[in-house]
Amino acid sequence: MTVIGIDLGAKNTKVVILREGEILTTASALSGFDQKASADEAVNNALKSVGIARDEIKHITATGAGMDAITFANDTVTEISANARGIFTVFPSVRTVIDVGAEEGRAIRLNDDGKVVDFGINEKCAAGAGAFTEAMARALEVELEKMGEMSLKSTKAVPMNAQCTIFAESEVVSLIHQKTPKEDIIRAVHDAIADRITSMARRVGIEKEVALSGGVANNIGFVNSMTRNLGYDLLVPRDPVMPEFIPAYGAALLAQDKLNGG
Amino acid sequence: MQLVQKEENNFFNQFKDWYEDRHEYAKAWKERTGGKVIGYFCTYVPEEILYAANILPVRILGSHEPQDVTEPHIFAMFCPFCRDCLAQGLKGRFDYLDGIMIAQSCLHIRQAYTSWDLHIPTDYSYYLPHPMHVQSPHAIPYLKDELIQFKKSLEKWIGHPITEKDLKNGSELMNKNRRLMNQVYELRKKPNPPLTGLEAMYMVVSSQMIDKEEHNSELEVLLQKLPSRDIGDPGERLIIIGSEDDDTKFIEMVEDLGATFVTDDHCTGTRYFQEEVNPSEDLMTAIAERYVKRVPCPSKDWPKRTRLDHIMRMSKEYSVQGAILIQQKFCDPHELDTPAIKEKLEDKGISTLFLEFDVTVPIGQFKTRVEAFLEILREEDLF
Amino acid sequence: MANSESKEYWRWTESRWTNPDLDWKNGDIISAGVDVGSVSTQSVVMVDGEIFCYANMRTGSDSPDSANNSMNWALDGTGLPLDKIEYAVGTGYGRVNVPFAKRALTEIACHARGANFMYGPSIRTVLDMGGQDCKAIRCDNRGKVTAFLMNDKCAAGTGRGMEVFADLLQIHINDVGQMSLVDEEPEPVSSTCVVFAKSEAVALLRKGWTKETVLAAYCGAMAHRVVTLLERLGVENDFAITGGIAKNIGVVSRIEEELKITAPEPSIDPQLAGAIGGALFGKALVEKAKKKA
Amino acid sequence: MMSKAKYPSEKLKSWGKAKILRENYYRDFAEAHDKGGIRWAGGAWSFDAIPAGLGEDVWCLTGEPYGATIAFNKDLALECQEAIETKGYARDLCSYMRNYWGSIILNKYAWPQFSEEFPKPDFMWQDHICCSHAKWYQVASDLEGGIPMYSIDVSVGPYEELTESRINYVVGQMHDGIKWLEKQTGRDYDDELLIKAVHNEFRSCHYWAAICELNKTIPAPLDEKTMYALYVLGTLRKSSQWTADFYEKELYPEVKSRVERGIAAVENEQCRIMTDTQPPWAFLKVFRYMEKYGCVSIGSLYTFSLIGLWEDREDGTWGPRAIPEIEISNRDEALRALAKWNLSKPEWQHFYHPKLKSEMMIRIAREWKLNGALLHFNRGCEGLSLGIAENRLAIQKAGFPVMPFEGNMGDEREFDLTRTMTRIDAFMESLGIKKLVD
Repeated sequence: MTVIGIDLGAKNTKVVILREGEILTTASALSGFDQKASADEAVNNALKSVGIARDEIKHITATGAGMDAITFANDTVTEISANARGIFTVFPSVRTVIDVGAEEGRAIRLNDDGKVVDFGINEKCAAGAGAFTEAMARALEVELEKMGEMSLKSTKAVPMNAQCTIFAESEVVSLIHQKTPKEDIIRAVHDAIADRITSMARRVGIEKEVALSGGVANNIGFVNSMTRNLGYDLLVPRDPVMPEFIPAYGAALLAQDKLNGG
Repeated sequence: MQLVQKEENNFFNQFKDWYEDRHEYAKAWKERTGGKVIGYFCTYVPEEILYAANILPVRILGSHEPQDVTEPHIFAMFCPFCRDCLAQGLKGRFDYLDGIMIAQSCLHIRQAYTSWDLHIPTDYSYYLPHPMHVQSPHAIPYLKDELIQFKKSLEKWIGHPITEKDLKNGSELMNKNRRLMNQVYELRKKPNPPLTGLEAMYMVVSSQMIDKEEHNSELEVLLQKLPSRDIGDPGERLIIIGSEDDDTKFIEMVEDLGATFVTDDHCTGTRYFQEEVNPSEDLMTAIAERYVKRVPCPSKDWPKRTRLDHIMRMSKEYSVQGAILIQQKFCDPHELDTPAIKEKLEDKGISTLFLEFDVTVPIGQFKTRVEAFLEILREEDLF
Repeated sequence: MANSESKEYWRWTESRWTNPDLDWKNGDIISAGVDVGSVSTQSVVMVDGEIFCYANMRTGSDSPDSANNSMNWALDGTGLPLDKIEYAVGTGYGRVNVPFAKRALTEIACHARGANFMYGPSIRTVLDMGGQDCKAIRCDNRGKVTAFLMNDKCAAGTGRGMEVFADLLQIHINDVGQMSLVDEEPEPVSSTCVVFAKSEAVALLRKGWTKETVLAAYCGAMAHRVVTLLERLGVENDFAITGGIAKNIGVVSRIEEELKITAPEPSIDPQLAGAIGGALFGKALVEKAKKKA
Repeated sequence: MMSKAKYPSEKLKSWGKAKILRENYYRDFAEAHDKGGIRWAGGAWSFDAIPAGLGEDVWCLTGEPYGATIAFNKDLALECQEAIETKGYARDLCSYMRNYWGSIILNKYAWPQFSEEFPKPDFMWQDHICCSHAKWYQVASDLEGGIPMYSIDVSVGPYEELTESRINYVVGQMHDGIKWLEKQTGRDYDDELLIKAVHNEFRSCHYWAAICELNKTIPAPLDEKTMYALYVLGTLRKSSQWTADFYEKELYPEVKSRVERGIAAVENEQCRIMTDTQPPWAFLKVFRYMEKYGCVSIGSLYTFSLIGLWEDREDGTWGPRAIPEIEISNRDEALRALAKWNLSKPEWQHFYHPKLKSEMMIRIAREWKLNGALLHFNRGCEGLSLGIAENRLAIQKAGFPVMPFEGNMGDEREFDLTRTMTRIDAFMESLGIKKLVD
């Protein structure tokens, strides 16, 4: 039994192919203007890489902001449910998952059975999401990939309260002009996102263990700021999937559940 | 203005230290006196009754640090100040308090009190209903009854009665503090005020957290030396108007640009101490009268806007050239007064600059606005 | 993202110019203004109050370097050595970090003074649309600021906001304005946050809107926000626009349409207004000092 | 795909009548001066029974429902909001208030068929419990060039702690208010009319609660979207004969009959929720969207008790507050009865402590047999959003799942329909409720 989970996010489309619960492959592509075409292409590439024909696929479940565009999916499920299903399979000890994507941050609380008991989504502000780091990386003229590592070299916490991304940019520019070391500014950027995310997560109620998912979880600087906020270590998935694939993985698992009569 | 950092010029260091080490001070005070400490949320709380009961009132203020603990308790549309205050409690910084109380004023700060009441255990908690219609003749008798009820509740808690003599002592202590601070403010009217706005802020804010007895002694020492102090030309003479404000970083930034705050309309400033309790046989009525008739918080200033005339009078007495109107983000009562105040000031030729404060202020961005504002006030050599 | 970033659709073209009709050696007072903004830096050198040369460059992450680089480029080939500039004024975000400047003044004062020079003394309202903020300024016949307002809560009405769209749609920022001039104005877009507006724009493109229509909607939205700011300050004639967005005809024409006022055509790059104002203040300061002496 | 309806359903007959009454109200206000009458403006919670004593030709315009009327008209709302921002008023202020002020300075009435221009009131009559109450009309008075205003402070603490002194403070202001009214209008005050209005108000508040109580039934005879069109009459003029009669003699019998006949508001009811605070008025389609899940909103503390008054009954349940069986013979008695009646208003209690509201919300969740709650964190209303975060925690603790969503009752710029619907999907998934219709 082979199934597919697709997560059509604001920036990237992620695909996970599952056979009897085992991951065959994962694939990621930019979410283009034509979402259906992007999803189609991502699926085809993934299938090709493992040599599976399209008609072998028994069920496709879509999730993510653009899920309704994927007309070839058998059903859709919200990111909240997909994320919960994915993370709970990777880490059954998890009770809270914090998911930070390009434009949205979410916190989800699970019970002992992995069922969603509460969730929160950051409202109307991108300052608690990945796009924020990207904008700041540009203002600082630092490669996005280097942001995490550089922030670890910071020796000083600089408070930054800006909520609007663009205003945060000018706060960053002011800090540059004030000769604040870049490392400290980058840490301030990560602290600012982490503060917003933690605030929102506290509203949902943070219960241990806590896992991070979404692309921003690959940023060690952000993970570090989150750890500092919570005062304990967070789980970041590596195996069988990387953090950005958790919702797609969850969608695939839900597709499988469906076939199993769930 | 740049202060010459001579040892003898540091007249206000004690106030600054008190402000910065407020928690250590209160803990030491408890240790020393064995007395109780009450944290209060609004300057409508009648501190004279607390002093009469030998209780140290400490105003709960924020710490101006970003925080992530209040989101579950206070919806983000309420002002950053009330959230910052609650954060102090949730972080355990006021663990030494024996009780908390509030007098009814705006909705925002009320939430800091109620969430504190729900989640942070304390021995004593009191919500003092307080008239909003202070312009009504019924406000004083109503408040008097509320004060009597509050006094009873306090007596029950401390286990002994509060006598007339205690009340008299409490009122006199508060009055003396008010009188001394008014005397210091009086000196700010001089062409060269002997103190900066930052120093004045340390003085007033520390008075909200330090035993008035000690604060009074320090003020008396200060007043001996202050009249002869010379710190030079004040530059532009500014008034700062608005909600709660203990943002010392902002005041310092403005004064570093060469201007001086010569007075204010803040509840961490003149609104706190301008009026005294009139000596009277019926002290409870006199206390009620003092709080009903004081310069009001905008939440209580209706149907007439009495604060307008007050601000205009102050601006004249202190020879104000420019006004900075600040307000905690989302502070509805002040937002409802700002356009009227701005219009009135500008009518009288006083330029205004409006700024919205958050827990931390973006000094870089605000500096540009303040500099541009000062450039408006300065004719000098550019044209 | 990496791709579009390296193409830098959002960046304005750099430029420099020397006045062929002026010889600095004949000049009395040589002054300069350097406007170190968040995105671009301009240096203007004036000889007796006339523009002698200028350079307009992007700002690097180090402001003294940006100031030095743009001034060096402005002076390049003119034969004028830096030390002959009697008085330089720094303005903009990096105003205190201009190594050779004797004084720092805000971009608000400098833009008003610059607009007064560029468009004449009848200008009473100046709109400066910069990279990260937008300022509505009222001034007198000398170009002295009498009141101003800055956008407070949101960056949707700033140059950065427009750059985000240039990047997203992969259209050079210089062309955005012209492209947005469609026959029929689309329905207004609702999002005010630049970041969310971006995903809203993507959604519109997916719905089949053309790039032109999307740009029209956003130029309209930006113009509308700016007009709100101007109306709060109160617009008095004559009205001029300075800063980078003044070059965006899509936004400018919509502002004019909403206000029912026409802003004069700039004869000089409106992004230079701040640096010009700075140079003029430099000149005034030299004159005052001489008078005193 | 539509499965067969679980319950019978039919349109509410009284709905049309409510619509007509509401229209009459706005027309009467516009035309009051043509009839030689008086018009006043004030809040929906103001003591409208008091100006009733000035005569039978007195009409009013309550600010909140008027602000909501504007919110329904997106273009006008935006125009109002931008006009008032231009005047320097902050965007985060109460959105009803901004809509109302905008209507004044644009000089546009939201009911152009009755009057193109905003009908200027002769005086403002307000109450004060929220910081934006008295100040609302203070500014409105400024904008209209100084119309006289009077406001009564009713924020005297929770009902359960009411003292004689607190009542005296309120009643003292009422007496002063009557003298003020006489002075403003030059009319003699008629206590008989006051007493009549007080009795009407008792009936309106009682019967509205009685109607809401009927929604304890499964299936619910009313859904909240429909209730909005009904409770509004109480916010327009709770002390009027027409409101009291409509609730008592038309609406209550009809809803009762729906209960008896098993008529459902949502024919596939399988999930019952409540909301809180005013909804984002321009987006009531959210309620229709929930119906796809067979989800009915049975109301909220807001719809139940903005006007409805409630009390504990002997069997421990919550029901309509009984109409006082008292003989009112003079002005003071009428004012005292009116004060005591209003001070028990459930929607006035959370102003002192969120726990008072949480307790009421939890009892609604239990007695109305709910699956969960959707709380509107309403950026447009500081008064009713006060303490809402604590309410959420308390309701959750009591075992009811809660979905908060941010929005604004009157300013559509602060509400995101798509994101909210996605959130509802996730909430329904977490409740295990399946979509019945696509």
